[in-house]
Amino acid sequence: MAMFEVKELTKYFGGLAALSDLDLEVEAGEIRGIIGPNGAGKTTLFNVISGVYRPTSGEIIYQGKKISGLITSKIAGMGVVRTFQRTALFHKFTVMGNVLVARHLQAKGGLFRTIFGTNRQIDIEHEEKALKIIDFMGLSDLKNELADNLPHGHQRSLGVAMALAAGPKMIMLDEPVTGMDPTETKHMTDLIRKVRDEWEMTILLVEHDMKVVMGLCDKITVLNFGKKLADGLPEEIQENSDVIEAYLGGEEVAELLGE
Amino acid sequence: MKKKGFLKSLVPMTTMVSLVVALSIMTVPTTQAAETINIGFLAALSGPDAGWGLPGITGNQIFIDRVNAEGGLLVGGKRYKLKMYAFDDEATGSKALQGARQLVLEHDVKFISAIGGTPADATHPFLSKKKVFYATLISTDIMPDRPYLIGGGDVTPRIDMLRPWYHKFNNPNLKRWAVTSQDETIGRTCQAWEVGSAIAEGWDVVYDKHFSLETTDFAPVVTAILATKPDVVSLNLTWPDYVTLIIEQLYLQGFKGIISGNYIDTESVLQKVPAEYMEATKSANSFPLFDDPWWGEPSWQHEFIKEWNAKYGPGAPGDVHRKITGIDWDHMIMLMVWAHGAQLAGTFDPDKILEALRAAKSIPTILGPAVMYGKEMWGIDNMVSPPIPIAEVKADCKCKRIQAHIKFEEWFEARKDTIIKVVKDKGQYFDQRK
Amino acid sequence: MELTTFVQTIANSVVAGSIYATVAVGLALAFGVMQMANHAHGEFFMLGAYVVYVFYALGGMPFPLAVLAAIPTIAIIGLLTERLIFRPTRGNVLAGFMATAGLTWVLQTAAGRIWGLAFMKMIPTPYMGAANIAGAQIGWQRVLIIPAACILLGLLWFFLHRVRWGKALRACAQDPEAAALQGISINKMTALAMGIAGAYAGVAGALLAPIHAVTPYMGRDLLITAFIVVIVGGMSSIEGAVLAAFLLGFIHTFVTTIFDATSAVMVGVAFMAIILIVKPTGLMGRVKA
Amino acid sequence: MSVLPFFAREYYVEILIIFLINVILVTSYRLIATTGDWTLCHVVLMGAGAYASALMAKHFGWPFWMTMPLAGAAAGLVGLGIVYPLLRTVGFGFFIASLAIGEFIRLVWIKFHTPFGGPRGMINIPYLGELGPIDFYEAIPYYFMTLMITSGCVFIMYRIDRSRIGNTFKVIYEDDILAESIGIRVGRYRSFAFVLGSFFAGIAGALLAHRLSAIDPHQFGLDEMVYLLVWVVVGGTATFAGPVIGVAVMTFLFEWTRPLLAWRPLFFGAILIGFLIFLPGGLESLIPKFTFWNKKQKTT
Repeated sequence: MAMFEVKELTKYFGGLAALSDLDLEVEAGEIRGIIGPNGAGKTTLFNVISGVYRPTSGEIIYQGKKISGLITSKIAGMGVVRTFQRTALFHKFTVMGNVLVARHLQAKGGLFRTIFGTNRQIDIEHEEKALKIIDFMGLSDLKNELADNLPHGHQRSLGVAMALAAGPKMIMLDEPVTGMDPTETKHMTDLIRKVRDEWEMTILLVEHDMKVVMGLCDKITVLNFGKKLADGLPEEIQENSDVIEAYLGGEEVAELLGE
Repeated sequence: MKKKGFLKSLVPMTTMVSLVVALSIMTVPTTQAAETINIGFLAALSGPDAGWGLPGITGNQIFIDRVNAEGGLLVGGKRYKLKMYAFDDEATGSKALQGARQLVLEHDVKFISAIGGTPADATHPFLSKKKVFYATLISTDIMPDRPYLIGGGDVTPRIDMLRPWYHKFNNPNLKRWAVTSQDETIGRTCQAWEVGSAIAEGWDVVYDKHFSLETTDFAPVVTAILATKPDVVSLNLTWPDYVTLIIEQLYLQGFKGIISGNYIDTESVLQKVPAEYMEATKSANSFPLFDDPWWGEPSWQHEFIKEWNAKYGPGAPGDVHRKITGIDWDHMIMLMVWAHGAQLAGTFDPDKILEALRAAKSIPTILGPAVMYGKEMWGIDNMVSPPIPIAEVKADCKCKRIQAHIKFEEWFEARKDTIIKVVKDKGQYFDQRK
Repeated sequence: MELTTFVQTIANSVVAGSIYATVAVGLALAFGVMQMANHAHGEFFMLGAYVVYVFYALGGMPFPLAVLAAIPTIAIIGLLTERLIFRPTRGNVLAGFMATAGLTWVLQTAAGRIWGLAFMKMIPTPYMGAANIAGAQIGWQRVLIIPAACILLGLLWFFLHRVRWGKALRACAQDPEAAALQGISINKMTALAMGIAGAYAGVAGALLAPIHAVTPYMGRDLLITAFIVVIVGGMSSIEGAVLAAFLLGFIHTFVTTIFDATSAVMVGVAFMAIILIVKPTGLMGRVKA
Repeated sequence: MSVLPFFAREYYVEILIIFLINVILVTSYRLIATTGDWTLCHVVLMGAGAYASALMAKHFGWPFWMTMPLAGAAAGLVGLGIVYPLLRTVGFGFFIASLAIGEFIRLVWIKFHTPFGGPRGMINIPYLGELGPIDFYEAIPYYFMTLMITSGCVFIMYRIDRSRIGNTFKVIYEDDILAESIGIRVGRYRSFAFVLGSFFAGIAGALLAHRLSAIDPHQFGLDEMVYLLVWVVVGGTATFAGPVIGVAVMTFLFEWTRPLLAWRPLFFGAILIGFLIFLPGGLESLIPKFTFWNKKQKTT
């Protein structure tokens, strides 16, 4: 059975359904792209999975455990962490500070130790681990910079770095390359692939940039008006008539075909 | 480096503290002219309780000005000018203690006028240690372990005990006595004494509760009182503002019996209910008017009113934008007693003053000749006890007129056993309040 | 509880409810528009009473006129508060609240110094005598408050739902950004809201002046009640505030009659805590308090 | 700090004692505020500590070194008791709800004459006895004891502020959704900060109670709370030192303005308004301009 399953997930806001009877199965180590026209319910899906919203009905199962209905921090604790569409950072903290805080779940040491810093060893390890992630995201030379002062691209990477620091097994990236120039995008795409390969991470990816999606994802799920439209390998999706239908009228068709 | 961070954050702290102290040291102690005696006024001068503090200053000042006009207070053949220092305790214990310390340590005051309550509780250990007189209005703060705390300028709870007698005396056929007052330090004690006396005088006490200080609408309170069908509604020492509102409700909800209280501020009550009603209810209380012809002419009381209006009345230099109240002279009574004591003793030594006062057959106060009394009530003879005026509201003059002027001591001696028993049952006897 | 006592208590409750409602709607309205949390609202109420004292008791103006006079006077004070305190601190609700807490001290002290500080101000009752309802006696002065409150609340409802500016105000309360996009000037709206808030607090104080102890500190007792009403009603919801006001009016009055006012306030707070636990948005609120 | 009392006159030593107690109060207040929760019942929680210590000392005759930490614990427990409904609210709702609930606690003291003594409060709270030749009733010994306790509390709170926990508090203030998403139990940490702050407030309360030997509900009323706000606002809360600066400056101003008598509340009200409008950062916001530790507060 799959590592991560969504069963007949439905979420109503007031009268209208943002998600209806959505089913989803993700295998361990897979990069799953989730696309769809604006307002298709992609971000809502992330919010429901990460526990920001409670589902109206249906359930979410992760490694055989039901996580739907738990609070966000619990879900994160179980290893499902998400990033945000907005650039969500602790702006008053340095890059290092951000990642250190993000390692919250890994941080060891009892109350007394933490307060009086009696056990430097723990702190040192803590910082080394954080540094590793920072290096990995290629931010090492900025580690003492205030998050606020970073260029946009780096801020996005820091966002991912923080998600990684939380020590997840599955990570949900909400438009990681928005507002990036081609080189930054390239860099980020490689990073995401590396994350999967080197960290054995399962990845859910919501992204508008079809080049990225098609290039990166093993499988793609298409949403439209909260319903699943199609499900399959990138090339299948590109041929799928319903999908083209859904994107028709929108200039996104070209985008979809990756031109 | 974290250590250093901490030290750094200590820098401003320390600098600030040194600033505080430095400046406080710089402020030089007030230089004493040899023949000046300082007295303190320690009460709420701002905030909601200021109504009990601020007015007291005027009365004391009038007395001080008189004394100084005569060249000072004649003690042991030497004249001493009086000077008053005021400190705002905001009716909180901590600030009162701070104030007591400032007045004693900085101004070396020999006598402090105060209101009483928690400020008294917080200050007495310090003041007893320093042997400084602390005079509260109401006698309920007097305790054996507070030798220099004297009280009683305000005649509660003695008036509250005499009113049941007074009304019984005038209306022997009435039976049902209802009493209420605000739920606070003094209210509980004074009401206990009143209930005791009411029982001693043969009343059935049908309502004996306190309304809380949070009360803003008295309709429900009065509704509850009238549900007990009382002949007399006594307000004990309910504060004047509340008295007015309660009497209004009694009038509106159609109460026909007798209204009785410690302090009925006639003028403001008559804004709310017709004078005829007040006369019909024989509403009796203890705060006399000093322009009452009853005092006779010339009299210190009439003088006082004139002086007050000249100094603080409308258009006067120190206009306080209000009418004279009982508080304006309530504090002064205690100051007069202390000054007289010093003159009798021929010294400002507190123990000698107490001795002299207790020995004195009659101490002049603005309410008439007083004696030191109260051993059975408070465990120590530190209660100043002048004769107690009972005034009723009259429709013709729309004012209070004194009906009787009663010596408390004999009356109490005759009934004390019954009364004290009740007070003890209600856990309000001095040795029960620890 | 006998019937007359019961009727009496019901009547007292309605009066209390009317007062709470008149005071609280202003608070809720101001909070709804750009989150202006006015700690000095109780002092507006107090100043309203002093207007009556000055114009009616001292100036000899007829009581109804004095009450009307309170409306513009306190409205202006409301406007000033908005301009001098809420506008500079806009976007930081706590700053606004704390600054108005400072204003509370300023107004209380000023009132005390200007009009003297001893016992309550003497204000003759304009309409002595009492109405007899099923054996219960309610003073005309109190009876008067009920229709007055109805009219005031009715007017407010009409203004908010039928008048262009009122609708704008509601739009602004629901979603300031959207309102701003529609070309509604936020500054105008905040000013308007504070004006109304002041007017209503003022007129409530004015109506109450003859039956309330008029002192510089009469507002403070009301403040916590008013805020409890607003929270229970659902922060920025006017209708909720009115509903909560009458609920609390009944709770307070009945508990006061049966026990005492301390318990009444305690029960009120407990009521609020329960509402917060079971329905954090308040009775009719949309946003979490 | 340690030599001051020998130069200052006794009255000012007393002021310093109260000042030190207030330092604990503001510092613990800031500790809670770092999570973004500004409360209006902090002084009431101080009162809870004061009452607890007084009760234990009076009825069980326990010594101060026992009652003080227990008073802190008691205040912490009260905090724990009230934090649950409070957590249902955020920002302003929290602020007002805490006001109402604090009022509730005060009314409990007023309502229940046993054991709290009702409106009169508690009297004859035992003073600290002698320790060999030292009589703690005297100002200077009490001053040094308070100084020690205060530095102890302040040091602990400073370490917390600098520790990972302190940072967690701050990030919750900055972006609680993000904090939650990386696995921080926001609710728990908010409660933790609140209870911790209550604990230290309780200690301050114990120190006050045994200095006064008499406390009443009025002592912990809303006005006192607004004074606390004045200190915090005047000092600022961004840095650890801010509130301490505030309380120091205001303590001085408070003595300085005594001659104003009845006018003082107006004066302090004006100060509060002025700072919030013209210097929202408080006095501390002036300091970085000309000293070294502006870097410090960045690198958390």
